[in-house]
Amino acid sequence: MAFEITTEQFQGPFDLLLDLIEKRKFFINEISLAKVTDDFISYIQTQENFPMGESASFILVAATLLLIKSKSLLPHLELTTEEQGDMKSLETRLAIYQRIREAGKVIEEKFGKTILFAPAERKFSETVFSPGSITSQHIFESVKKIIAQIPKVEQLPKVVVQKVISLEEMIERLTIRVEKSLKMSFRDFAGHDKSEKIHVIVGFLAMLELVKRGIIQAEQKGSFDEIEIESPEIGVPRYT
Amino acid sequence: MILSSNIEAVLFWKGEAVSLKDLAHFFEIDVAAVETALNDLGNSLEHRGLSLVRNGDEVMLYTAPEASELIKKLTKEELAREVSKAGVEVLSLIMYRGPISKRDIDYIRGVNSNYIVRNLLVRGLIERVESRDNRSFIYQPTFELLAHLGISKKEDLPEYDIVQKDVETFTSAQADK
Amino acid sequence: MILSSNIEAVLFWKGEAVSLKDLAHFFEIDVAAVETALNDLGNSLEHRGLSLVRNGDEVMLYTAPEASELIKKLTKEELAREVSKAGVEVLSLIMYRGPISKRDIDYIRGVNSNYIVRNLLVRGLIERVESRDNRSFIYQPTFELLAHLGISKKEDLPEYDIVQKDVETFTSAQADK
Repeated sequence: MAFEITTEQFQGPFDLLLDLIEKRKFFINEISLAKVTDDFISYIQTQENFPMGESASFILVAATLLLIKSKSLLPHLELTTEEQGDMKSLETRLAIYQRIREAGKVIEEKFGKTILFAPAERKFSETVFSPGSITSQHIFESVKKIIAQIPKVEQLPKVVVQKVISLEEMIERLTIRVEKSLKMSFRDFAGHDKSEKIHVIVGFLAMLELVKRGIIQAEQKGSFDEIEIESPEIGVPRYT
Repeated sequence: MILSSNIEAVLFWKGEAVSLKDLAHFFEIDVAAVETALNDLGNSLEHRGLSLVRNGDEVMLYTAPEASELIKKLTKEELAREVSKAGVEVLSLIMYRGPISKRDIDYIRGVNSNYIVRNLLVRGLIERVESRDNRSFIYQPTFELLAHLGISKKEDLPEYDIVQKDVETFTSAQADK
Repeated sequence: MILSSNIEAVLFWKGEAVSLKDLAHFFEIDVAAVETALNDLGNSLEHRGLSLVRNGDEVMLYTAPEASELIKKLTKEELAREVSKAGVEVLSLIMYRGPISKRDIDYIRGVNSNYIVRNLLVRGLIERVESRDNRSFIYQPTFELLAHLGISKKEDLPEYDIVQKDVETFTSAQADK
């Protein structure tokens, strides 16, 4: 009868994300989200036995975080309206979630402490048999309806599955876009202290690749394109 | 909270006659103190919708005598009303799966059925019996209901066996998880 | 007997939630008059053993919060004392943002809440009702939830208005962007 599914101690991607942000005493904004992206992804990768539904929601959030991080490193990166919407709504949802989670502390504290009791089954009301116009047919139809409504073994909602599958594409697309943006950036940065910035970008691409590999290992096991980018000289985040 | 209010809460919650001795025992006081508190309670209930009914060594909380016409009207309306959709649902589970605990009813329906069960009891459609292990109550249809439906036993309900199988499939699928 | 006492008698006799509309209909008065009488009733119950709990458009009588410890000791029923962390999240969302659709619950939590919502439904802490356009279901707190929090309306939660306002601010800020 146990219904709760828990993923380590986290109740969902926002619970994790918020913990990462609050641990560093950040406010919720694009900058802080970009900063905790690596931690968030490395957490997902350490979790091997995610229930399918849960991992989908974590990966969805990871995808949006990657977009935010890409954009922060490469302001030229073009985003679709939908992507911009996802990025904005992630902030809003997280802000609401934070407030609700905070408010929930009161509920957790109060629950079951002081209980108001409803009256027990009244023994003074005389039972007067009053069936209304019920027939066996009503009873039968009703029980059929209940059986039809009994939840079958929970299926992962289709929408989420589709989005998870498209995550792989999304990272590929993002990689291509980052590369493109990178070429543009070469021109833009000409004459500037480009080596540092380029290293950051190259490092980021490598990170994307690692992320992609990690996610595919964990979830997809499908084919993926090899994008060989190595950047040993800067601090590439390691997820293994 | 003062004693008389505490007694009011207990009587309200119990919904049945309670002996002065039991009250004295609950509150760890003597019967004389209970008498005094009951007097206070009786006074504080003046002009309110409830009154304290005393019968020998027992007291209970009941609607005020001034409200008796009102309650008659209410009872009439209540009984004339059709059983709600949710009521028929619970009733159908109790008929096909009874005797069944409230916990199982809630679980199969996916929603809490407290008030509905209470209403069906008041209408005499179901009755409460103690389960074999004596630890909880289970519910079954009354004879009057079966008679009203023109069947002599619940197995006479339409597709009784098929419904049994359908519900059991669900229950075991859930148990597997 | 004055209206508030008559209403008290009706609520006592029913022993379950009654809508303001039904009370207005029963007493052949308008809902505003019921509101006033309920206010009076609430006041007259102060320092008494009972309390009037309001949930949306319904009211119901419960024992007073001060009697909680006492009845906890008397009851043989197993009391639900805890909710999981995820359960608290969903309850909090429904208390502060309810009535709310499951879609919105999932959206704010960033994760599917099916199991938790069903669990809370079975425990009777939340209920599912049809939304006004009748096209989808929305979830709202039950009397049982308020009773387990020891409050007589959801606005009695600390900082209820502030939390509401904060969340509104976030939502409209998003809409502006």
